[in-house]
Amino acid sequence: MPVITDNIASLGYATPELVLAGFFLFILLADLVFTRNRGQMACTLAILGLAMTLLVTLRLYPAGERLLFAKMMAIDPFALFFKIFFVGSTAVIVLLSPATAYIPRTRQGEYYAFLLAITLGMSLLASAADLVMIVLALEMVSVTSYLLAGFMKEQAASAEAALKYAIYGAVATGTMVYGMSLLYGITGTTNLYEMPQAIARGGAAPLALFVAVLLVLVGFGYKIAAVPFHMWAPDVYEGAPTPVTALLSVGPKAAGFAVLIRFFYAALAVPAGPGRWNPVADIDWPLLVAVISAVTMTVGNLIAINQSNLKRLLAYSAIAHAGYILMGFVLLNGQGLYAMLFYLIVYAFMNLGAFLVVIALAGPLRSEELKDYAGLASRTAFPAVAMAVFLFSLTGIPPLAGFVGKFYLFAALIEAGRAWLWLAVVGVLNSVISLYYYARIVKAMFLEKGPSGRLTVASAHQVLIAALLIPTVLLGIYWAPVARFTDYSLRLLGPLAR
Amino acid sequence: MIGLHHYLVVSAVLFALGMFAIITRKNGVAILMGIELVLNAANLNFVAFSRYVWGGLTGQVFAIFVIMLAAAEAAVMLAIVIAVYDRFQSIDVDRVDSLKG
Amino acid sequence: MQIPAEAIVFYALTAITVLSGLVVVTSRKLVHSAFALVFAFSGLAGYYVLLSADFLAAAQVLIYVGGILILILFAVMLTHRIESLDIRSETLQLLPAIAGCGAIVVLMLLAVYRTPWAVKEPQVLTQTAQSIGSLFMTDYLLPFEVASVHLLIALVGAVIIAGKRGGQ
Amino acid sequence: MPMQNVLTWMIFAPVAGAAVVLLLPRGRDELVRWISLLATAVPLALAFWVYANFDRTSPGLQFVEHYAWIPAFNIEYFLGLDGVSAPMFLLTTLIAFLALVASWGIKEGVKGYFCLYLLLEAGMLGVFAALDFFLFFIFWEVSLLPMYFLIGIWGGPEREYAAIKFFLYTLFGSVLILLAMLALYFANEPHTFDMTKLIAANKQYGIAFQLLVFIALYIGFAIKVPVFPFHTWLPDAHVEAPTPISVILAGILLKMGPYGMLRVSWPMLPEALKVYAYPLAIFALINIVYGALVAMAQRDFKTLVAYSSISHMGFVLLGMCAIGPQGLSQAGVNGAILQMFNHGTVTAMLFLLVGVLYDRAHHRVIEDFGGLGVQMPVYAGVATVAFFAALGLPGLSSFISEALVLIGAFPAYRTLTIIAAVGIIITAGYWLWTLQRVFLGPLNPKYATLPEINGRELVTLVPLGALVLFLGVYPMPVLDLIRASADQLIALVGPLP
Amino acid sequence: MDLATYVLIALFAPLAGATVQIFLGRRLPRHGDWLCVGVLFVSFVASIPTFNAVWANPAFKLQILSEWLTLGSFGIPLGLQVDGLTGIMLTVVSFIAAFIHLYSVGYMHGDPRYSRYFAYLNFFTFSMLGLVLADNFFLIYVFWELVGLSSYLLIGFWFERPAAANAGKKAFIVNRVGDVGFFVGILLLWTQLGTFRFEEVFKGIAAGQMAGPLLTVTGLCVFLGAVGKSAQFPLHVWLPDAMEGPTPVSALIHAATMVAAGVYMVGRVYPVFTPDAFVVIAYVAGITAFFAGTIALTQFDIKRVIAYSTLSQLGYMMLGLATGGYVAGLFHLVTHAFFKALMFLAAGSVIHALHTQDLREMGGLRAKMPVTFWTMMAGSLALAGVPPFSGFFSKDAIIGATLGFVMAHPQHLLLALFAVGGALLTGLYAFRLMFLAFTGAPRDREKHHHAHESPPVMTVPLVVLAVFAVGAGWGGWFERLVRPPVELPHGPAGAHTLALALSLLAAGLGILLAYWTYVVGKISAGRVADRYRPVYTLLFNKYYVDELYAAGVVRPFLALTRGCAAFDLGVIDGFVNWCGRFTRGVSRVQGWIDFRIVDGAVNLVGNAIRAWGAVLRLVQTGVVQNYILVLLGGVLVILLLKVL
Repeated sequence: MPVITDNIASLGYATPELVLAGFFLFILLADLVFTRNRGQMACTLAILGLAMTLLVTLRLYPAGERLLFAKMMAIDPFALFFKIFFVGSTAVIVLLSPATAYIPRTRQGEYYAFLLAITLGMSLLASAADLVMIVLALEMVSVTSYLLAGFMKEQAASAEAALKYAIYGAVATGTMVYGMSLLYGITGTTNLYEMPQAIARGGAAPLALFVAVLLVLVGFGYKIAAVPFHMWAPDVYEGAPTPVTALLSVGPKAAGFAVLIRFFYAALAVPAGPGRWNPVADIDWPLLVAVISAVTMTVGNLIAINQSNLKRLLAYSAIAHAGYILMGFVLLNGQGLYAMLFYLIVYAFMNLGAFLVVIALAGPLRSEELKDYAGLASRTAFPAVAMAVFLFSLTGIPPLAGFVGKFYLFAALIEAGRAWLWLAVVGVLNSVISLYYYARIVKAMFLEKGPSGRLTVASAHQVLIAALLIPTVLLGIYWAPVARFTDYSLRLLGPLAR
Repeated sequence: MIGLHHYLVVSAVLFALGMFAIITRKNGVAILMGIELVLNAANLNFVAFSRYVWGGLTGQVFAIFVIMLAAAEAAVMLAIVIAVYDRFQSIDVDRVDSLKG
Repeated sequence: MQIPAEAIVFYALTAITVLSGLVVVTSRKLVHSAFALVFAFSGLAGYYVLLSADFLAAAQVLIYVGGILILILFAVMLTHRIESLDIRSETLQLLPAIAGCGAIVVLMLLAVYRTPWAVKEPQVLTQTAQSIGSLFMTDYLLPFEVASVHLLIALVGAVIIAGKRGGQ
Repeated sequence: MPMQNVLTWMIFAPVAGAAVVLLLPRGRDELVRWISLLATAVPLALAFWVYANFDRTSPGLQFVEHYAWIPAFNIEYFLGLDGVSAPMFLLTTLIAFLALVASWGIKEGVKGYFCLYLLLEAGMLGVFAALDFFLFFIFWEVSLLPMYFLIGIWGGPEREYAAIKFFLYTLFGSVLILLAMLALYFANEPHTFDMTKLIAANKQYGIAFQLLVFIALYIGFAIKVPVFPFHTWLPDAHVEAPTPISVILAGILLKMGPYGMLRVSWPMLPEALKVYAYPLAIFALINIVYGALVAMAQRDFKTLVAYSSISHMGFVLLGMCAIGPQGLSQAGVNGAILQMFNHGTVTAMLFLLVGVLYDRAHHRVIEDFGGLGVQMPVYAGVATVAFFAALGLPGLSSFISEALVLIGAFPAYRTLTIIAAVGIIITAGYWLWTLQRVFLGPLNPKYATLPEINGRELVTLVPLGALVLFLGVYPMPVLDLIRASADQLIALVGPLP
Repeated sequence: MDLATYVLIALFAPLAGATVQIFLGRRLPRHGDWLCVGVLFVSFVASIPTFNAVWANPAFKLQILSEWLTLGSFGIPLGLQVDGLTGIMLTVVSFIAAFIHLYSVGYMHGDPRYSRYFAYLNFFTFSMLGLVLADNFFLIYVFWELVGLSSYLLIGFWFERPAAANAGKKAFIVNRVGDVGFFVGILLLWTQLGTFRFEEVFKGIAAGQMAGPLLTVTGLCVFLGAVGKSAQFPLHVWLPDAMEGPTPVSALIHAATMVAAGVYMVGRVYPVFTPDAFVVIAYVAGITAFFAGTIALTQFDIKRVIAYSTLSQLGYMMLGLATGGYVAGLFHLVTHAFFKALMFLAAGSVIHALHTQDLREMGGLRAKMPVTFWTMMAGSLALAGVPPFSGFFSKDAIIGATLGFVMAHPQHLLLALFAVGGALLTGLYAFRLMFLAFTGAPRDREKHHHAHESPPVMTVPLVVLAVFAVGAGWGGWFERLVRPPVELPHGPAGAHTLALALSLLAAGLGILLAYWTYVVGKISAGRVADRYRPVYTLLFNKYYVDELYAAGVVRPFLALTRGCAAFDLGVIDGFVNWCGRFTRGVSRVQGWIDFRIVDGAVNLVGNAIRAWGAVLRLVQTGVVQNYILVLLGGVLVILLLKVL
């Protein structure tokens, strides 16, 4: 049967997922077999796994654009971009974990296994070309996230975070699945790439389609924590073990964007020339998303101003950043997508960096509260300086990477003409507001007087911070290679749709 | 003649009931029941569409996957509920609200 | 004009499903809710039979009634002392919920009725079990495998999270 | 030509210095100071070379460096000087050097201070040399961050508030500039940030577009100037900033606003300028008169100087928007640029003087001094020169620029110019009153032991004083630089319709 | 050496002296006084060839032209010119200045800032010479201001005394008011005629490029400068206060030269003024001449009496210029320079001897200080306009011009009354001073006992100046050198004879009254004062002009500045701040928002934004069902928007 040969042939393109799944199982098994130094071993294995995944992912270049496994999965530069992205961000989390005290020693094996599992889920999500795959991958990411959030279940906050996350996530997924059922009813297919024609064929069913799209959007919106589907995020971010929070604020969010882009651009848009799309069937989802974007960044920023817990503050900041990124989404053109991807890269560096500093200081400082950061610069200079750089980058101040990211977003909006000028203005004003709370942290660290006594930060963390700091600064000054890579990664699986 | 609309109405009602349970019930387990109702509503849709509109087995297969997911989700969620019960001596969700603001 | 048997069965199933659904949602006793859920799920299985999805109906009964529900009951037991089986499930934000859910039903029905569904004469399906089985091995191979990994993750995770506090 | 990349060397010498300072081990404060001095001396030395080699007859760009930077977005590393930027660029090297000498007294966090200081200098130099709009914006913002820390860490008691206020205000301005910049970028085909190309294309922008972009740019630049009513950050920032930083802030940073207008708004959006010229002139006038009025009521010496800056910057603005049927006024534009330069030197002196006094008396309440002319005659003498320069006395530099501005503005806006001239009386009033309250009258016995100004302080003040005096007598050395480019700018803008 | 070099030497020698003195003065032997006096004599000597040149050829004209700055078509010229008027001014200024420098050596002996004093004085001379030599409006304005600066520095020379510090400030600011007018006038001329140079401006006006009301207004603007500098009503208030400066300064600056600069300037730019403008000027001048004289009657400070006399005489000069007596006005400027400088120096000599300036503490000094007495007597006679002293000739000419003008324009009769009445007052106050100071019995025996004649370094200048005060009016030399730049109408024939009679009568009457009152005692000053108490009080308080300024200008202005500052702090800075507070207030009423105002600092937009953030925070209750409700609500809102 041709399907079987297709499946077998497809295996060669699913090597990253295979490696991840293999190492996931391997770590679980090894954890059962070995009794000593299990954490260390699991960590090593995880790094090994991620490295191998990266390797096999890179071997897939130059990737064409094709559908695998009976059109279940798409492999294209766009997907590979995200796979690398996920591997990278997970690697950071894996690397920083051993030097922290977040994860109980007895459960470290599973912890690293789950980190691989969530990476697997995200990779699948970025490649998903069928509603079934979207649901499954999304659930894999979600369920793993719940588990990771509750990994410090001995602490009430962690358990609470897991519960809220699970409930909220389940509702969002359920809603999404319901929306998908309607979508299936309208189009008769679950494959994204068959939908545009099906919608066109099916004639006008605008309201039902709108309901379906909206309900699906709930699921994606929850993943990227866009208002009004964001409310789980602050509580979960605050309660979850901080390394997990760091991952959640970057990985699954990016995965959410990946699937959002693929879903909308493949299923609900038709190409209208090179690098341009039109929405199908008169559903004005760009406007819908634009409003969501504006509200998201505004709400995120406004609430962030009043936060006193750093993790929570960063959670709201992450919400706001989802809003910024969404600005690129509404444009339906290559520039917008390009800006989104670029921003995601930059965002990963600076956001992970900021969380990393919080993690690195949580040990010596025994706190994640803003007030305990007072006078930090005089107690341990490097992390404080690095934190300032990350925060200013998040604000979008040149010559830091965050500025370039924002620059691309605003550039895309302005280029699109007067229609989206209002969104650009909202975005710009939000940047100014955001400075206010980012600067509060900087102010506490540099301008305020705090307790004396030097703090020592684990050298592993220092190295990692530096590793994130360098690109954050460098990308603000010279980003042409990254720009080229991003540009290349824009090759979303398109020919089938065209 | 029973047609598509009948099933869609039932499904919508089930969806709303599920949502209602999720929003109103304090007990974590009861909320889980609501979630199951929502998922089943979706499944009913899939199967009905599969039967009346598009033919084929796509809808049914989808529904099977959803059932699998529901099972996995239920397992994880119940485990979390138990963990929460360990910490809070309660599974009333509105009492699990130390994280807020 | 005879009343088709199908209609009778449908309305009966609807009565069972919706009513037990209502009980699930409103009952103050958790255990009552749980048992009402059994009836609701069974009603759905009935629908599936009506929709000639026999494999699905079986899966529904097996997984839901046999699996998930037992799980739920276990959870109920584990999280409450045996002597207080009269577990009350309080409610909150009743009015907004009624308004919201009512509105969503209305809106969805509006969407459903406004849409000209491309209804076709239902084809007779036989032997769905076999067809579905082969689909899992061909077209749906990847989802199938992913789902199995997913179940494994959930299983391991559930054990870790629900297990007694780790170690020492 | 030798020294092809002289501008790059000048901009990045401080950066290199900052890097070296950063790598020095803790506790080598004296070394840090000397390295920083060296790092600012290099641009200063090169500035003399640039000054000597500047072609005064050419209105075009000189010392141009042009490299691709981010080709995908057509962003270039494009530096160059012309008559509009050269005076400010050269002044920056001087003020930065002198303010560094004035920073010798910084005792806490020496490493961080000088590191940030050097970055600040690089940013400022970059702003005046950049000809790629994107590069310009980067440098613009680069000058912002160090300022925040320099005020926030080494400032006075209210430093945190002042720093964040400064930061928020200016960031608000710069995001507007960012939007305007992007609008201009996309208004051209092919898209470009090259300022010379953006200027060359100024005829093709629609009037509605020009009006909108102009406002965004104007607010952005106006905050930096600062123009009433965006000025309230200035007194706070000045009062809280340490003396050398006030010097930099008033001497250089404020000039970035009008410079931006002359470099960007005026030549790129001439039609909008013609529409807005009169309102702009009114804002300039408000700056002049209002700034002077508020200055007069101040009790704090430094706040007074800060408000006086607002007033004096009003002249810059007035000269810039003096446009009549013949186009922009020659005297007005030249005067405005010269006033930027002169205000830089004069106000730097004033802040240094305030600093000298504050270091000794530890307060700045004007009324509490008195009779210091007896105790510190040299200091009083230097201060008198600075004060009279500030009030526009002939023979000192500000007079010429202010006179040029008034001469230039008069044909265009008679009433406004007359009111502005009346503002000069107020200026004289508060300066003389301050002079009297601080230096004249009987010596307050509390200060009978106040030491005279010392050598290091004189080193910072004397060059500026000499410059003020020299340019007051003979302004051509600076006007020579400006003249040709100013004519070109006037031609670019063209006459009123 | 050619003439231009001499002119430049004359101009720059004092500047060189000032520059050296300011930096090195304290280290030079004798603190550098010899240098400063020396350069002044150099300057004077260098000015003699110029005088010779114009004397030889009254139409002589020398121009030294250069460009100060050029900006393409726009430029500011840098030019000096010498003609008859400048020739005289150059010589007279450097001459008087030289002797006053010399006098200062004695007068300022032992002052702690002795060297600084000479530096300032040198600098003043430079500025004044520059003002005289300037050939364009811009340059004259520059020197105009520099003169003001030197005046400021010298008035406030003893700055430890608050009165002196205040007086300096007042002088500068009042002058600035006039200067702004001057500057606006220059701007108007430039805008209309496109040039700053006198010659070209005159040519343009002659060609009718500028005329009518605009020119009148321009002329008045320019005149405003002269009002300030020459202390005409109502900007005269600074001059009496300026007497806080050292007396030689008063002699040089506030009698002989600087205050005359306004008169000189009006004469220099004479064609700029229209007849209408001259009428206004004439009234201003007349009022100044008359009212200053009345005030001088009641003052007891010897320097103030002379100061008010100066005001009055400046009024005369201006009156002469305005009523067609071009030569007369400028002639009076020169004669006045001699005799008034003389009077101040003599007064200085008295003050130096007695250490008081109060006339009520003097008396009977004639015997003790003969040189001072006789020289001052010469000055007073010249001031009162007694023939054949110099003042007679010039003042007589002015009154003649005024009467001629009044005869031609009878509606301006008041001007004649001012002129003649002023002459009477002049005689009266001049000799009131003389009699009070030098005759009768000493009123303060203690001080009288210590009094002594001044040293030669002071008396020699007195004698030299006295010679000129007596003889400067003879020979018609002035008319030879100075000619009106425009055709002036000739007054009616009888005017001059009438003027001669009236002025002699007025002066004589004035002196006689003084004699009766202060020597003979026929009239009791005290009784007259009692009889006309309100008038006396009014005069004694100088018409309350200072008080009017304080109440009507200064205080409201300061209130305005404070208001602006409060506005700045409260309204502009507080605006958004207020928004925040408002929101906060509202929320307090609602009672469910707990605002924490971090740092208590006013945080701009911050407060408002924070407030909104705090409201939004409330939604984040921590109860997950609330979150889901929000989710559902969001979906519903979007759906409803879609459906509706």
